[in-house]
Amino acid sequence: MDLSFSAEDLAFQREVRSFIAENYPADIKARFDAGLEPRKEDFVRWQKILFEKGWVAPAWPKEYGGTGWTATQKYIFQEELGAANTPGIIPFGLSMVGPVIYTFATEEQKKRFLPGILSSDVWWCQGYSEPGSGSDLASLKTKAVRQGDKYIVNGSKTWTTMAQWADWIFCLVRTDSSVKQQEGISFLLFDMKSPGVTVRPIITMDGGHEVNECFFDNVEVPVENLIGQEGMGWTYAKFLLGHERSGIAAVARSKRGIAKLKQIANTEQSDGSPLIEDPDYRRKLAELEIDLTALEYTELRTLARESQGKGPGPESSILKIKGTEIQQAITELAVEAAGYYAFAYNRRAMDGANEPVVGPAATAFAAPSYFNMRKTSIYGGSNEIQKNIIAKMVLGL
Amino acid sequence: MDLSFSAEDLAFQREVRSFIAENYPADIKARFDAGLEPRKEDFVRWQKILFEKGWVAPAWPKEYGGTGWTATQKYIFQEELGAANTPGIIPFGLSMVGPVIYTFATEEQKKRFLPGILSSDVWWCQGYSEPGSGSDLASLKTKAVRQGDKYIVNGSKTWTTMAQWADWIFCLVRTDSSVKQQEGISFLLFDMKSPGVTVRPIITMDGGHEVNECFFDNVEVPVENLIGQEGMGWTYAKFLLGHERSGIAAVARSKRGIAKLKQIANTEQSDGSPLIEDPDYRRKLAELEIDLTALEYTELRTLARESQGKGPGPESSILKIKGTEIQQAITELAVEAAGYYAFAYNRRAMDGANEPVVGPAATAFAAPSYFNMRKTSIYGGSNEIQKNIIAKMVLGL
Amino acid sequence: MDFNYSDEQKLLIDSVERFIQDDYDFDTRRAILKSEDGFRRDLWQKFGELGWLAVPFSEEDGGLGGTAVETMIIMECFGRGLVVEPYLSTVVLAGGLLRHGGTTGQKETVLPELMAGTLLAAVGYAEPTSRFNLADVSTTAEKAAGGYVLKGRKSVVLHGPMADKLIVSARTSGGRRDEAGITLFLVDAGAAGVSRQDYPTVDGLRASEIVLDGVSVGEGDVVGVVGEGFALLERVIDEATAAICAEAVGAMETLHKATLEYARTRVQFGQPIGRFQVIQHRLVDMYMAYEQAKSMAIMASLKLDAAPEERRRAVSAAKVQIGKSARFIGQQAVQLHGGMGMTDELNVGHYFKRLTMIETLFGNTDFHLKRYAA
Amino acid sequence: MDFNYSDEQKLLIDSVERFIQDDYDFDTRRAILKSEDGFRRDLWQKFGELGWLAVPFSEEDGGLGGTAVETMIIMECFGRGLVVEPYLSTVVLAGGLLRHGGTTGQKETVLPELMAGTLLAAVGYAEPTSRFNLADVSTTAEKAAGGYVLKGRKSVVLHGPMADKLIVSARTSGGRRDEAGITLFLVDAGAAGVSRQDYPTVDGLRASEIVLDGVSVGEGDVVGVVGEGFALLERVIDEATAAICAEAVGAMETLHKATLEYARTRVQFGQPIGRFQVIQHRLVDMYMAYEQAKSMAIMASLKLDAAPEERRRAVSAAKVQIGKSARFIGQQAVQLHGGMGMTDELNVGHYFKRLTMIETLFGNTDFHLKRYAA
Repeated sequence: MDLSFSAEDLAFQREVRSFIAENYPADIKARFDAGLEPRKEDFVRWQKILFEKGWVAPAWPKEYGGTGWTATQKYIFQEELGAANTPGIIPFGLSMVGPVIYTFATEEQKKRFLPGILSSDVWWCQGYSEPGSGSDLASLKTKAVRQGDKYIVNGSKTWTTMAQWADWIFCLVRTDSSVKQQEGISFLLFDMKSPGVTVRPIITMDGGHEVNECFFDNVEVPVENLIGQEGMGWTYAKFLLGHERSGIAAVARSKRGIAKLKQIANTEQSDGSPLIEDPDYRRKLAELEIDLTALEYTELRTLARESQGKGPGPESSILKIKGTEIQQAITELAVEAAGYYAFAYNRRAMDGANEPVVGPAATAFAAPSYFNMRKTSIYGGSNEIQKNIIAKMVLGL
Repeated sequence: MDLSFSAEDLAFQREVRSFIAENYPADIKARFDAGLEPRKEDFVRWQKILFEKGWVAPAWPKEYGGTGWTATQKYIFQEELGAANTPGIIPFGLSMVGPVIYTFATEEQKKRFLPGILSSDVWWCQGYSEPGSGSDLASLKTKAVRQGDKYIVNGSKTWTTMAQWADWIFCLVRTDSSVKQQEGISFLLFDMKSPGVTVRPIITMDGGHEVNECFFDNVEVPVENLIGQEGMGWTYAKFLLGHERSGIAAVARSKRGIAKLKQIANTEQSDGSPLIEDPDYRRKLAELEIDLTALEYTELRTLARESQGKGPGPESSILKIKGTEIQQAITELAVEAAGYYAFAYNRRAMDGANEPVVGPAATAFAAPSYFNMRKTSIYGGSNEIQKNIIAKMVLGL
Repeated sequence: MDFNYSDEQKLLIDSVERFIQDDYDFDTRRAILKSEDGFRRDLWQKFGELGWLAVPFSEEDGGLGGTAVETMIIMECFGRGLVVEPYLSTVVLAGGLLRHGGTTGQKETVLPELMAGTLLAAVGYAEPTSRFNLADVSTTAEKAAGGYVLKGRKSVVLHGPMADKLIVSARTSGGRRDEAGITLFLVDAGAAGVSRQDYPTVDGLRASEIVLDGVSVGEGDVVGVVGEGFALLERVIDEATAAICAEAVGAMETLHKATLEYARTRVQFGQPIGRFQVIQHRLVDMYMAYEQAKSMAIMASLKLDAAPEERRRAVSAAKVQIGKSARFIGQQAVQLHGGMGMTDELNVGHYFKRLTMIETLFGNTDFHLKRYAA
Repeated sequence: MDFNYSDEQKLLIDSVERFIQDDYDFDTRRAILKSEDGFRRDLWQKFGELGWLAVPFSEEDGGLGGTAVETMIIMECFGRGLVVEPYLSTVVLAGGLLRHGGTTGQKETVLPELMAGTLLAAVGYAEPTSRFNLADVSTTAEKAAGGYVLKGRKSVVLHGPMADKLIVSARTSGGRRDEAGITLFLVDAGAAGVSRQDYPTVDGLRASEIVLDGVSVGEGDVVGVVGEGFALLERVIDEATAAICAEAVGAMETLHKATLEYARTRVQFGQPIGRFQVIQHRLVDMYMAYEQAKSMAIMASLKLDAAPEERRRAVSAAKVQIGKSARFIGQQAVQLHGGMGMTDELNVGHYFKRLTMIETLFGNTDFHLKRYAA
């Protein structure tokens, strides 16, 4: 047992750190540090920089464009990206459909789709949830009926993140209604510019536009866009859900969030002293930081098991639950620090309009961020569902 | 809407207060204020004092020995008893079997049993729980088989509080195994000195002896000891459970508990100042006191509904849940205040041996009290069961 | 002791509830939020006609002589409907200051119009770095011929954009956080030297940053006693705190009911989610949080006329309970509604946002815990 | 970075686990608790024979040269078995002070016997009103010919009744709560002027109130440097804190497993209670609390040799997490076991009681939160 990095790991850390320092565009950094709503071009530009360096897909096998790093190196890489507050890797292509494609697709499909994912030239979105399905994903109703060499897709998807920017969608569709729910689902890719695809924005309560409803009205999809076998979509989806969970602890980002909270609490005044000297606020910050440390070491232990080839198992649901609780708590404390200025709704400034904010810049978006982060305990399998998973898969209940 | 007591109520309050001041025996008060384990004789002596005054059964109808008080008067009476730290009224006779008897029993049974309950000459215990039944009371297995003019009782009961002091037991027994669980249960009274009754102490983890197992080996019970109809025991038991819940909020006692905590926190030192000046301890005390205030007013609102003839409904499960949470939290804070001296096990002193305690007297029993109070969220229908009740009966889920 | 409403109070409940149901549905409110003014003047007139704006004022002042219970009733109903009109600012805050501290002249000038619904008012009690301390006043009022000159900045003045009259705290003597030396002034919103930066709030209200750059006021514009404004302001803020506690109770009730209804009807894994025990117990916890909050809101309202020490403790205790309950119920209502709870188009998020801001308004949970324990 | 045990460490785990399983079942422990001595000298000898008492000492001192990880392993296993023998006091505390600060003479006199299992020791660091502040020392050490005279009182000295040697903190200079001026002394438990009041603790250990009424010690009995005992004591208490964090992790693991097993088998309302979703999620919450605690116990052990500032923060963070997890898991284990969980005859209550006392030992959650945030 040893907490220190090896000399090789330390060298790697230095390499990553200086690469980021030299290549992370200042204008994107400024937008992200200010907490503005991200733009598509920021994500794409940053991912292309990583792609040029060969670092955009550390989780992928080397043959498909991965880095061949050890688990520790991957961890260090994630930590450094988080600490530098770079745009998060948009998961839909690189973490979701990519792995499904290189694992289950034909050679031809791999050649067709993987390059665009790696280069970020094709933006993907995820067609899973439906208005009626919620956490009960397998109850989905969107239908794909085969007609000759095409599927005709009808139905709708919802909570489709960043669909407004997407070129392609990977979509769970029902190809057979006569069998058990899970067995009638297929995994289909199609172009969002196909006739019959409509995207309607869903504005969330913080005023942001991240998610959408997608309607499919007789969308024609060539059969060669089916991944794997018809009826096996649920298997691929489950495979993908396992992938989606890695990195969900978001330790590095939460560390940055806490560092920012400390900065704020050192500036904001309470009865003539910095808020950080208020014993209640100080205690809550300390508790949060300790929670995060515990999560960090729990993640490292998971990593250690993983590098021994055991996992990531259902234990990683802990990372989702605790990670999102901490992310939410950070935004709660930011609202508390903001005091009355939390009231001010600086939406236009947050969307990037060149407009001054009301109150201190550091807390200008505290309330919308708090509202927005409530989603984290809902999406990606709600925290209640994660507990069901642990109860069943880990505790055997 | 008005929070103030009427002039009549205030006069009543003064009357109760001065009665207690003049009649509460100093030696019992000393034992209770010191937090020693109560003795049977303390309870009996105090109940007899109230009986002489005609105040031992405020909840009973006047014709059977009740006081005829208004709901507010009953509330004031409870508050004053609690504030004075008198021995609690032992519920088994006065709050449990008494009401069942005057509601469901024959005139003869009433004449036979009620006087002894009122005068505290007969100590009752409750034969409900069984080793296998837990919260699922209706699954009880103790059998009563009718033979001529007797029932032959076989089985066992557990968690029988103060059975070691009891003269009589009221007991749920199965008289019919061929019908639905709830329909085969009868309500039987019998003498604890009957041949075949054995009482085995259960020592709880705090080292105390409050509860017992009772074994019945061919105990003969005259049929005239059956209350109401055979097979109707479940109905009487449910009636009784409603009665048992009143007063369970224990607001007055918790108020005293918090007052004692404040005293302790004013004496105990932390870094050269009284513990009460420690911002964390101070905050926790304040939160607890506020919780209790909220419970107090929730109870008063329940009382108001009750005096309009609505209730006490299943809403009173809140009183059980919040009341026990507060009682438990008080003992947690006492352990925290005790610091290292919480380690000392002063069991013999607590049992009344004339022995000095280790550390300050005010916290000498802090840890055992904390351990003991864990029972409150388990007994009387666990807090989980209470939530089931609210979900079903109040929320209609 | 009596927790029942009088017949008149029951009529008031009916009247406000009917208004919410008939005239203030979710779409109406959405339209108000998007409008230029951020409130509906015609509805406000209606409040005046129905007598709601006159409720807390004495009959002598031309009001209805209502107690804190009537204000509680109105605010609780407003909480159910998420009413954004400036009742809190105009009637409870500004009205409260005038009621308890206004001169005959001020009352005669302002109150009739206020009660008629033709005059709106707002109160500036906070400053950029004062947080929740009402005594932390940097705005100065310098004595000048026949009156005072005000200089300073008041922040997050709720309903500031629509106010005709402002009442602001300023320092006539003493150090920055001294309670002594604070004086309250009635200021015309259009007076020379008053400038406003208006903005929407995250919960659908409007607010202003108000700069007072040498605003001249007369001696007759002092509300209450010179240098002794703190006690008056604190009392009225306590009354307003009780009022928003009631508003929060109304919002929590609606939110809990909506979530309960959703749990009964939303089917997942082949059954309504309300059949899952974890959801059931969550709803029970929300119900208990609501009941405890309701008890405390009533308690606080009934203690507003107690001695200051008792009133302060009662109000702070209530605000702590309401703050905790509001956070729990708000968060869980969103959680149990899943993705739908996150959207702007469902009412759940709007209640959640309002409850979040009420948690902060007039001092958050930490502030009131300290004030209670002081 | 590496979270795996070495092969030697795995052997150690096997050996301690086998001992707990074969030689330290619940009834054995109950008998020990009721015995006059409160521990089993023959088992202690066995610890010596198995080398466990020599683990943390350097090979130079005749020990096995183990790291904090070996101590963690032993304490975690001891936690699973609720071992009451004085390992913490003798090896971790007294042994730690001698290891880091003892003179060659002290080491040569004490350590061989200590490692052989023939000498027991305890440390007096707390006083009646010192609470958790190690610098709050009123016991005085006055310079006398050839040494010092100790006067004062040490409270709740764990394993005091069975100790042959004591190490106590006393003040050679400075004010009551000054860190400077504290000196540690090695004292014979039977020395003239030492008197003990022995008593059992609520969690099955033994402790003493120790009065030092003019106890003469030599200059050679100073452990560490005169006046600089605080840093040494603090370091060793941090090591002991990490050790009891590991012990708590072992206890929590057993408790969680026992509760899980009970939930799987205990039938209520026609099914195992583990089928109820509320119970399932409770057990998940307990599992998460356990995993977080385990992570922190490892982290703390691995940071014991870091710079003091980093060590302090790591240990305090761990103690906070362990305190919270221990309370939650302990309380819920009792709750889910129902009445059975309340009894003395089931092991659940015993684990709960030990975890409660660990929550207090070396500073409770509030204390360590403040120390962490300092």
